[in-house]
Amino acid sequence: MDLQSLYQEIILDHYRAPHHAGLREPYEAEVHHVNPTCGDEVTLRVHVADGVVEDVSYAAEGCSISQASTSVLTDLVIGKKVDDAMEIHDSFMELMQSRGKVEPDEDVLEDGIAFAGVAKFPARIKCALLGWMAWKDATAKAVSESEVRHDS
Amino acid sequence: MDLQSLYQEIILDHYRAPHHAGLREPYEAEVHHVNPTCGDEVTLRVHVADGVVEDVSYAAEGCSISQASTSVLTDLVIGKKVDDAMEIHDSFMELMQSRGKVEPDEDVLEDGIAFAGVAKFPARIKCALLGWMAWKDATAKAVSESEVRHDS
Amino acid sequence: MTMQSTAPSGLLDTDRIRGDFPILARRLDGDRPLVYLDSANTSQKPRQVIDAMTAHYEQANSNVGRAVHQLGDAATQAYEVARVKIAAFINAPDSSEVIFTKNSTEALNLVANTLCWAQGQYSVGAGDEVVISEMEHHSNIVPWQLLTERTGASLRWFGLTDEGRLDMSHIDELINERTKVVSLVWVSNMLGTVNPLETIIRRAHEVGALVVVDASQAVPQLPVDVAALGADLIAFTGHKMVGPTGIGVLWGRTEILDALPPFLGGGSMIETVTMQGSTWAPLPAKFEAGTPPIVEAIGLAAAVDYLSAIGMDRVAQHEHAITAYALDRLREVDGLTILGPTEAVDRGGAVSFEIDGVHPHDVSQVLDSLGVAVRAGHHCAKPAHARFGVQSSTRASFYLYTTPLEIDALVEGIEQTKRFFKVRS
Amino acid sequence: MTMQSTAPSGLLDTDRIRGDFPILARRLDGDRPLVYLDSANTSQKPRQVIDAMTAHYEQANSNVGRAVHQLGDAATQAYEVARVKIAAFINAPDSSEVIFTKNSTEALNLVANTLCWAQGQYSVGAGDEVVISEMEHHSNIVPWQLLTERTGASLRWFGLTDEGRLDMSHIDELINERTKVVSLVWVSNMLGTVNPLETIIRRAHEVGALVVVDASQAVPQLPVDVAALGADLIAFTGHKMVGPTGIGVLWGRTEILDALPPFLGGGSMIETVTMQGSTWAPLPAKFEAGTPPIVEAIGLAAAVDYLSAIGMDRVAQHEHAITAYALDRLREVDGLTILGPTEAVDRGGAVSFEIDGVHPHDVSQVLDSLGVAVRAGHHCAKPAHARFGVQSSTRASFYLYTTPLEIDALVEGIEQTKRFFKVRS
Ligand SMILES: Cc1ncc(COP(=O)(O)O)c(C=O)c1O
Ligand SMILES: Cc1ncc(COP(=O)(O)O)c(C=O)c1O
Repeated sequence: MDLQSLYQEIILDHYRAPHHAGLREPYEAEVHHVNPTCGDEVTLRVHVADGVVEDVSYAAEGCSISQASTSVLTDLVIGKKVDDAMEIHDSFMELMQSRGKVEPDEDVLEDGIAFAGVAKFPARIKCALLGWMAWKDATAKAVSESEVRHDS
Repeated sequence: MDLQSLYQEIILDHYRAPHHAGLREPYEAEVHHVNPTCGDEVTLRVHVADGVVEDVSYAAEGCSISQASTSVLTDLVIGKKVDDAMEIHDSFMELMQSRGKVEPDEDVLEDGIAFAGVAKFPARIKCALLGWMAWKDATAKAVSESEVRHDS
Repeated sequence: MTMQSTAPSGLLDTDRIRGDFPILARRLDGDRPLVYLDSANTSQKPRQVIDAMTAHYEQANSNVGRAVHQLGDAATQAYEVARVKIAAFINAPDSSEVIFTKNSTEALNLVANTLCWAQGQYSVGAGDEVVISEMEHHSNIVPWQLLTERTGASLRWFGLTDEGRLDMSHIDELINERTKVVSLVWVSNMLGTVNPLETIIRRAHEVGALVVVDASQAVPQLPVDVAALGADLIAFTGHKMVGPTGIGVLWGRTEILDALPPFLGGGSMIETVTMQGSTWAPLPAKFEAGTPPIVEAIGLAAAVDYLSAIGMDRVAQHEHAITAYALDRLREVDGLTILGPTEAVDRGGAVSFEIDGVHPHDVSQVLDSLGVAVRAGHHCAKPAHARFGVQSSTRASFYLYTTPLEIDALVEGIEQTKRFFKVRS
Repeated sequence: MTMQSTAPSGLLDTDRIRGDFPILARRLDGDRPLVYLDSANTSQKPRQVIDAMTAHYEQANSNVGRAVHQLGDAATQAYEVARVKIAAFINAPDSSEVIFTKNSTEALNLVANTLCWAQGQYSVGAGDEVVISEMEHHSNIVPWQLLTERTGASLRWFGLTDEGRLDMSHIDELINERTKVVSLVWVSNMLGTVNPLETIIRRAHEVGALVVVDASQAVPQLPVDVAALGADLIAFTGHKMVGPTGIGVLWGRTEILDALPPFLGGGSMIETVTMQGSTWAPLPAKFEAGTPPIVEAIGLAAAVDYLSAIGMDRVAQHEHAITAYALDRLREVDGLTILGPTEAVDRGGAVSFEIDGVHPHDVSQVLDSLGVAVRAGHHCAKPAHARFGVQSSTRASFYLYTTPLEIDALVEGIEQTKRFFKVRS
């Protein structure tokens, strides 16, 4: 197995100095996700306002791949419209499930393209997805939360 | 497999015309035994008086081997002292567990020696033992019953 | 042996198929060829299944879902691919609805046991009813007896007609507003009956009952489409479908499996564990505590590949043809009474019968001396035997490798049995 | 790779032994030899075990305990001989006390689940206590959480010392007149600790508590004599002792197993079944519902033969020697912290550790790229990890085929990992 294709420099950089780390206020939803097989955990908060992801903050324990992937996630979605951010999420999912057969689009995924190599390591895909799944879950909650508020 | 060594004429004779069949009075103990793997059943009564097996009566449903073996049992134990009958029981058990390697003693087992061949058919050993196990169980009950009565 | 009737049509190319099953070339005592007519008890295994397991042990053995290393990856992939294949084989909407168990019995107990602790919609308690039938295998009776005794619910059952079919005449009273679960066998392992599940499932769902199907004899013999069937949970077992021992399957709808509490607790079924309490992993892991039967799942996947390559419709056709032929031949035998439907209509490939004057043990013993392997006993269906006033029976059962010549050998053997025990005919 | 320290004494002839394990000759990616240091997760299987199962499928496959025919006899004999061999391996007084399950997890759940419904002496209810420890595998935690939650009993546990041993200081308070069950691991799969069972069993029996031992890591590594041990029930699993997946064992004293209600209901475990109610077969059948893992039991018997031919005292000696060597080498590594006893005293062959600044997933990934297979994660022992303030660890574990050169490869690989992640040392 080619370690370099898994541990791209971009990934190691994010791992050593993760972006947007820490838990911040305000937020509409907070979730806690666990990878049952290895125990990696993330607590993640989402702040959505007017259909825009205003902030994503988190406290995570996990391997280089899960840490870096959460860091990249925050770069990609903060400041985006929720719909656009969901599309980025979908592209990332697709890349991870492609077994290395999809050419990632750098315009969409930016640093996220470094995870193309991870898709060839089935045991690590869950690591790369931990933060993304948590974000999707939290964002869905935050949005339905705000809809409820709007409705009432 | 040598069918003749399993189905000795003596066995088939007992099967076609079982001795001492039917349920009779008096009796001190009645048991119901089942062979869980095939469903064969026997209800068996023992009448013991003054340490002697006065009667063994039974109603059985089962294959030729189990029917014949119960019939032979009654021939062997009725009229014997309980202790002597238990010794016959033990000889029969030994024969059945011998995988055909023990030479049966005709003086002790009489028609029972015909079951030497059964010991080579592991699936049929339980058939041959059904009546004997029931008898041992019932006799033990009858004896402890009478001891209780004597004690009181 | 000579073929006594015209060869039935619809048979598979058994010469080719038999070449895949090493055991079928075996000689028994007295150098007799094996005539294996006990497939409802357990089926034989083709080389493809045996080899898949050997290859895994020799090349990829590792525990699953836990290790990052290459062997761990290989084993996990193989195990999860097995799940996907089995899901496809029964047309399950989602492979995570396929739970690996050790056999059908465990799958059925899993359902009955978790219902014992279920809350809300699926809870079972005093006043509730569970419906089974008199033709069930013990594995679909005892779990429900335990459940109803323990919860105070009542156990009720379909009776049987003289032909060995479900007595449907009281269905609307039997399955009523109090019914929480209906658990029924699809194809009886003793009578051979194929039950009218569609009608029963419709009625059960009308009253909001869960439908559990014991498909232990159905999945090996029929094309199964759980999406079309409409049942809520089904159980089947690997060893009856050319797969290995030690593996069974529970399929259930996601929303039901999600709502049930866990069954066995331990490794792999948890999300998190603290000394104070634990939470559960999502499906299917939630119901697969401990190291699963990994190599057995891989063997079962090879079995499913084997059956699919032939085509389950062709397997069903063969089963039907050979069963029709067997019923024709057995009906000719004097002193032989078939228990269950005597025509090959809605009927699986197991035929139980009695021979006047000869106990089933003795019948099967004589047959065995001729190399013909059948089963004698109650076939784990004592109540069905009691229904027909017998304690046990002899059963011949067929599968994709069974030939008309083997049926002829059976009939021949039965005649010889009668002669041996001097039964006149 | 070169051997860094003096070769330990007491090792087995691993050249010969490795020749028996086909997978150990496998090359991994990059044509690297496999260095399998994950035997506490699952062991590899020798040719003798694989061949025994293949031979059975090809020559004797049949269901057990039900058929009169020659194959049925052969299969039943093989299955029951397996039970006798396994009973002898652990010195069980009676082979009917050996119950085949699908793994350790099922064996432990069997006990916890039946205790839930037990009456009389063994009943568990409000006010009663069950004692486990903080170093248990999830499979010996969750079943007791379910039992105590469902019955209203309380779950209590031994804490751990900083060295990873049971904190015995409060044993007399912890195990008291209210204690109904004490269930403890013999050899920890994470910390490697061998627990002082004798003292604990004595205390538990003083207060009349049942003692259950999770021997999943003990039976593979140590000579086990259940008669001498004095525990009431023990659980272990085939795949960790060079046997197949899909099989485990519960051993228990006859009087206890007799007193417990049945676990799974179904075929083979019954004495008689009517629609109105059922009665149970004697041991061991009572706890073996449905078609058992037949071929897996035969494989486990071959595994036991294999281990016995070497001698479990020799296996234990090898395990000790290789573990001592590994501990010596690992203690030298800068930035490496061993979780659990750091000396090879009362210690099994699993060593979990942390590397400063590198997550276990990443450690095992780099090691895997060098062909070294270790496990990263919580090893199904989250509470033990929590006790040491970590979430996961890397674990290397050894068995009768492990060589000092493989330990050297591990240490070499750890150094390379540190370089890769630029951890200074
Ligand atoms: C100490 C211990 N207990 C229980 C188990 C569970 O064994 P299994 O997964 O085979 O059920 C294991 C292995 O994973 C173990 O190491
Ligand atoms: C109809 C039916 N149900 C359940 C079972 C139980 O299957 P298993 O013994 O594999 O658990 C069988 C087979 O014995 C069966 O034929």
